[in-house]
Amino acid sequence: MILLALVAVPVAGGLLGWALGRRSTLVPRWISLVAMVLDLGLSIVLWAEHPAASIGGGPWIAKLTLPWIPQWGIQFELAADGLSLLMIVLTALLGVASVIVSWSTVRERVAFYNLNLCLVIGGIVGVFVALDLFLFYLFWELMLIPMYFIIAIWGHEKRQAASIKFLLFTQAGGLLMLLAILALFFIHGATSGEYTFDYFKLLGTPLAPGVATAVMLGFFVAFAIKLPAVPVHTWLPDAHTQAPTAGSVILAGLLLKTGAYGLIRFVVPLFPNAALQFAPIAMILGVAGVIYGAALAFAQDDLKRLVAYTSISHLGFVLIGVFAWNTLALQGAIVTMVAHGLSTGALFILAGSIQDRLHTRDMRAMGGFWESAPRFGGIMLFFALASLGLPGLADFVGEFLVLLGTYAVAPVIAIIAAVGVVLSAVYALWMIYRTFQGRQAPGRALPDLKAREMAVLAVLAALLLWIGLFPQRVLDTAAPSINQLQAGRTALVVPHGVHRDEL
Amino acid sequence: MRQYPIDYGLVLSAVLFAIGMAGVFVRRNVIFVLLCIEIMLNAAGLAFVLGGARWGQADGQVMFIFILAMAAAEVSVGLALIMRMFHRFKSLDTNEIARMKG
Amino acid sequence: MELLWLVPALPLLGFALLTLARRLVRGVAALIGVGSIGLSMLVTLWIAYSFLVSPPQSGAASDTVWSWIALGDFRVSVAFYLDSFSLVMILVITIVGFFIHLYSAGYMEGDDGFARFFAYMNLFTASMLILVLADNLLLLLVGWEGVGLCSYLLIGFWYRDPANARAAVKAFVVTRTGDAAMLVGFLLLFTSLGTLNIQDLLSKAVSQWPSGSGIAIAAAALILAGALGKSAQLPLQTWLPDAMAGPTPVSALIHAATMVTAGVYLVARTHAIFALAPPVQLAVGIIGVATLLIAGFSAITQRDIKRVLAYSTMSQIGYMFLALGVGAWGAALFHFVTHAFFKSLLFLAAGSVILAMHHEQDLLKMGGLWKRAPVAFWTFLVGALAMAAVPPLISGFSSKDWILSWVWSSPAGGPVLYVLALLGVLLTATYTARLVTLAFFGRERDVPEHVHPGGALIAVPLIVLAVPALFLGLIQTPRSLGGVNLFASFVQGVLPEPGAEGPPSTELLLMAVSTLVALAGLVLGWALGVSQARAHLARREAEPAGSPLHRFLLSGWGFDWLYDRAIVGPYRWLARINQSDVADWIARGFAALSRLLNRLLSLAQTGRLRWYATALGIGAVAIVAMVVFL
Amino acid sequence: MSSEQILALLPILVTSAASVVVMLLVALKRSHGLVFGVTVGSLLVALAAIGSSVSVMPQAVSSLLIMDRFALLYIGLILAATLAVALLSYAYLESRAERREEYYILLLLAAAGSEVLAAAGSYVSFFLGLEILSISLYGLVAYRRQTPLGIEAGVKYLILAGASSGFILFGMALIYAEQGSLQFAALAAAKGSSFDVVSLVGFALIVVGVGFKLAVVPFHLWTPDVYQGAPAPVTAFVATVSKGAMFALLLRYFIQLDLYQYGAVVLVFGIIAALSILAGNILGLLQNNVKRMLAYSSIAHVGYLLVALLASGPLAVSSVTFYLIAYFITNLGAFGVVGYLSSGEREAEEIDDYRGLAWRRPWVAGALTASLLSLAGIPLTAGFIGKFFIIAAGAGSRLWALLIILVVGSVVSFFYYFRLVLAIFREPDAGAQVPYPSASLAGGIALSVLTLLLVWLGVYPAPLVNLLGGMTSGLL
Repeated sequence: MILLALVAVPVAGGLLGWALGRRSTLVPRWISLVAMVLDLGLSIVLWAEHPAASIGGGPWIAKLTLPWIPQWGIQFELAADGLSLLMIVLTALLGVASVIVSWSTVRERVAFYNLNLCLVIGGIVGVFVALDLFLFYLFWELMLIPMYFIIAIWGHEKRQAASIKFLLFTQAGGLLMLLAILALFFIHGATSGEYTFDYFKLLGTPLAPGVATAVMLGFFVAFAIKLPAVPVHTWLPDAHTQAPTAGSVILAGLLLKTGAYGLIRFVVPLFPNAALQFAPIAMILGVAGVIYGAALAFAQDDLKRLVAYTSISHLGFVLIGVFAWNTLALQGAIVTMVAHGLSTGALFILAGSIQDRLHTRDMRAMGGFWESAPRFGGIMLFFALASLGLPGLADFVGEFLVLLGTYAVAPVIAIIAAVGVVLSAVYALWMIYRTFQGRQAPGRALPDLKAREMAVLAVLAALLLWIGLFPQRVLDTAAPSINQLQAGRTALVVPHGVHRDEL
Repeated sequence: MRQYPIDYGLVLSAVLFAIGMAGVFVRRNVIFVLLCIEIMLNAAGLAFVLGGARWGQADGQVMFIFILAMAAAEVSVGLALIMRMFHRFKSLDTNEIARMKG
Repeated sequence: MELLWLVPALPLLGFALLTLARRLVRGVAALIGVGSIGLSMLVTLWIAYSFLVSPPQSGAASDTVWSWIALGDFRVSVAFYLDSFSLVMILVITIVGFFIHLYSAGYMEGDDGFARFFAYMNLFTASMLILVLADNLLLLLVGWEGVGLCSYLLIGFWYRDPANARAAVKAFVVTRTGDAAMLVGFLLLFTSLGTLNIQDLLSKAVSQWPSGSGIAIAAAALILAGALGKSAQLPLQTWLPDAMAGPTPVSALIHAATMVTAGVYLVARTHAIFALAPPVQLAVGIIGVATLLIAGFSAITQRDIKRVLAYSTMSQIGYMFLALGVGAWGAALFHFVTHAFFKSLLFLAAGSVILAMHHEQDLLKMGGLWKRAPVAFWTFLVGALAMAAVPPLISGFSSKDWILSWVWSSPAGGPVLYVLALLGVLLTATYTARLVTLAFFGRERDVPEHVHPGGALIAVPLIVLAVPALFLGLIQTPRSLGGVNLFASFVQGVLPEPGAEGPPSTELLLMAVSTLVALAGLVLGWALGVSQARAHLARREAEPAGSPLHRFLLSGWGFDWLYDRAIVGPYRWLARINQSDVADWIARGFAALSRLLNRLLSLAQTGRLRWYATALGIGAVAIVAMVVFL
Repeated sequence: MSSEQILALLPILVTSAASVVVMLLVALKRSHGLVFGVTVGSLLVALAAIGSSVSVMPQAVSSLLIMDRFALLYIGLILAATLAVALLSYAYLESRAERREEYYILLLLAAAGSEVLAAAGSYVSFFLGLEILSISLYGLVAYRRQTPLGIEAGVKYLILAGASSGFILFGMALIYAEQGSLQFAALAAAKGSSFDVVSLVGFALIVVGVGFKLAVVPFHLWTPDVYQGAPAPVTAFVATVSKGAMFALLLRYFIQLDLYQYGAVVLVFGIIAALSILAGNILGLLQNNVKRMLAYSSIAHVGYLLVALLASGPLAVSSVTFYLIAYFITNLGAFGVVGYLSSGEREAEEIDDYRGLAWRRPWVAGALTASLLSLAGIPLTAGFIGKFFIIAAGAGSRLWALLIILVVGSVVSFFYYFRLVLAIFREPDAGAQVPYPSASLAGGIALSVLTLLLVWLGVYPAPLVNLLGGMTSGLL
């Protein structure tokens, strides 16, 4: 039931705040904050209670199944393993952060805003726990709509084009995934006689190679768009740039993770053979993302756009890690997901703060902020360093593990991805150079961070440092799921060396 | 009396139908268009009668009577509408009523 | 050895305090900043004492603080490893570091980023200590990137000038280029040897890889790339002269004494792998000697006092690489030690000069400072003589001579390298003498009225550091000069000698030759200095156009120009033309296509009844045709 | 005619009788309220009568009408939709100067014609139902006879629908002349291996007529004009009941004749479906007139329905039916809001009329947004389950090409649905705000019920799915 509560608490909080929030703007804020904190508390309780427990020998730590549409083999099935758990904790945490950073920056339609914020968090948690493919698809779509509203209503100057672009891209992927889900449903039904959307039953559905590849691609495209992988990433810079601060935080910190999560949870386990054959292409896409994202990040004049492109670069590592498909790389991918959520989320908070203060995101109009805002600069520098993968911070652990795991499988990919390490230094430091260094333009002093902002950022920074120095807790949490995946990999008939030779 | 193959009759009705259809395509005066539709309907009626004759059933004729009734209803509604149209647009040209497009 | 973790932890604590506390009084900040290093130095001395008194059984001790990452076979801990090699390193780092910190308390007085400065310096010291103490490559990387970060932060310390900030970014990015290759090297090492623990790695490499095997060559080359970046060796040397944008103590600590020698440390630490890869080892030597010469030539032409020293640092590290290249690991380390002292001394004295000159760094505008800033002059002179390797007791002489003798006698060395190295000696002496001449002798050119070379906080560290710069050579002397072998025997266990030494007579001959060359260089440098000073006085402000060769040398052999054209420029050009992301054309294409189709289809919606009817008829015909004919 | 047959026909009879009663009532006393009440009452009675009809089905009434579960379900749907239209019409008509009472006569007649279509088992009843429906619609479409657009729409619909009736009739006549029977069933029995050319031509012409009524490409050109010119509630009726009845007929026709085995027929319908999906959605893309936009969207939706139809098998019938139900609810809601916000002589049809609706009329905006999300097929709405059902049916029959086109079309459609959503949630224009009429109870109830149904079916469709599952057994 705790899983249901995890989904329901933000949703209920949002609705309650909306219903009560007609008059006062403070009521919805407080209610959503309480809901998010409660959700965070619940998720931490779940984490603390089940450090590495499992149900029936598998990696699952909690499960809930309710009947829903029995005629179609659809259940309301929620389950969580370590991977989901990590993502949920991250979601709840960034949920709290989003509410706080919106506290004074969103002043219009506050009740409706907080409703959308809570709904999107609820939807994302749903994605991370839904283990019925129909339900998963439902949550998948559901989290988009409030996000769309957040961008379209409270976004910046080009919010309408950006929001619709976001929607069209993700929906295109989503519908393809729906086709793939249904194909799998019918194939499973035809072979086993049982028509069901139950993930656990669909696992191990025998598929002809060509069919498996086609169906897998349906899933892959959806997740690749969300991830986003090059070349279907172009919705992201627009959406991230135009979204309000909390929207960017959620987009970068969480929504992208659903794509990565989908790859790990669905693409690889459901279609192991096809995924293995597809791995070289996926890794090439990943490494292309690493390089291309970093190069474009450097090219941007718009601060938020820059940060947006860094996401593409980081998530490229995740894509590589997932398809390198060994313990190290997968763990690295997961750590990168968490770390990216924290570091990029924080960078968006910072970029948003700059915009709130100066009403511009154009770095050509910035410079020398350190003088008036040294704390701001220090924090910004910290997260920029996290983003460029400074050892000792979480991003480094993730990226290093990915590279380490990948090198064993596809050295060329790892080597090219290592170039990304240089390029990330270029964009991150260039960003600091253009904003905080140099001489301050007259009349363009940046007021320093306030206590509330500092508090949020300090928590994020502390977590990055914690994961960077003591990643074992995170690794252990994800380990059972990873081990199972890894077991699936070793069970495959295709010899290990095949795609190594191809590269 | 000489028996003609049914096909001749069907061809005749088809020609009638085509004439009606062509009229609908080319005429601009809405009354003529309505007339052409009547021709189309009657072509269908003729085909029904032919069919009835071929199979020795009353069904064809029954259908023809239905068609007549329906045509009458249509024409009455149609004429009423055309009156409104003339009242409003001072014209019976169908090209005049093309405000909605795109 | 249980206290080992305190050595890096104390400066780290200092950093944390300085960062987290807000609005510190200057004195408190200085106390924390200098005190943390001081404590760390004391702990180090205590450790050194106990290490010498009761050496550990295996000659090394390690201290695991916590398990960092454990994933199946991949196990990495935050663990420190102490042997004679790392002990030497931390001794130098903490001692030199402490005095530079002390000096900074005086030098940075009045700067509005006082606490920030000490925070960065503490973080640097902590990172550097982690680097040299790390028992595995991943932790080494933490220190490695940490020092790079601090270098970046401190070069860009005076962030208001965009040039400083750009220099900082350049330094970080150029070194990171090497780091990326090194990272790949680590990947390679782990993938083939299954561990990142340095000692395990070395023993496994030795037992599993045949000498000269491709994998050993690849691993050594990749590690070397990282070392080259950090130590500003060819071809990744371009960042170092620009790095002089940082405050002078920074140049002393980071860009002279410690960080830039991290590459030397790394290569020496993993020397077993290099020994397995003779071509790479040869490359190390060649790169070393090439850097030595290129930087030496450039140093002769520089006008900025700190840039001269920067090129000289590159050049001296070139010596260390040369030593590494011929397998004289101990000699390289010894040169590192002496260089740390005399070069930091030179920088700090130069800092005092710069203070005296009111932050003017142009040599041609100085002159005659020997009596205006006597402490700076005398200490500088000590450092200069050490660097120029003037015998007999000056530290630089011992270490350089040791290197030269190995270059001659090591199996990996030879006459060619020796002659080139000798040319380096000449260059070193020349630019050193020119520097001293221009700065301290002759007529005062543009020296300000009131000169403040700094108070006690400046003078004390200078004097203290001058002592080892003078006498450190005593712990390791050529056989003909007493044959003291303290240093070599201390590190022998970790850093073996390349082979048998040559006969003492050869050694004596070589020593004589190099001494003569050095003296010749001094004279040459003197002459150069005097003539340039005269020319400057004659011309006054008119900028000397200089010959193309001069300009070429002044610009550091045009490497910046080349990289700008070949890498930076194209990258920026690509970034500029692709700012709006070509991949977006896909989406825009679909949008345009949809709009086009929309327009085309809307053409049919004419509103004309006749057309609608006609379309109905056409559709009917089409359907009939399809049904009938298909 | 046995009593059981009468019982089976009761819904149709009640509806037809109601139209006569209303006509007489109007002759006696003009009272909008009274006529409205009688209409709503009789529609409720007719709905209730379905309950009694269920007990005697399946029942063939004189080979013209087949009252089976399928027919009754569709009749129920038609009646419920007509009821919703009636409720939505009240306030709409109340604010207008025209004679209001005749509207309900026409509405009831149109409903009766639709019911006949849904139960039709032969060409005769097909023809009768079609014409009762069409001729009533001529009047309804042109009901805003004071306005040029109303007249224009009426004339266009009259001429084109008349012509399309001509096509259907001629097609029927050809088939009859060849086959000698007007029964669908007889035809199915006689068809043998293949049709002759004349029958094929006849069949094709019927397809043309049906296609016109369903407004599929290439017979879709009239749709936006008529939707725009007609009063909003009538537009809702045309978009839902008229199409639904025709689709019921098509479904029965398809299954009884088992047209799936004719590759050419399947191909033709496939092409029509693909073109409708693409053209409908692309035409809607930049449309600023909401009614026209919804017209284009309805073209696409019929395309989706055809995909399900082509899927064959039991899943096809239930998926088509489910989708139609969802489509009915959704479109009634959407057009209902349009009508609800139309005041006096002005239809709220420009996209700017909806700007800031969410902040001015939040509940109405909620209803419209829910409808639009449902049209777009977003989860937790009936439209999502419907689309899911259709894609499932298509996937079950491996119609991958059509499904890909469906996906492409859907993605395009998001653009214009969300364009309207965006307008709803934009800041209201401070200067010139379009005045909205005051709220009406009947319309409010209708909209609330529709929205609730929309969400309920989206969240918990299991009962309806069960019901539909039982229905298909009656047809196959």
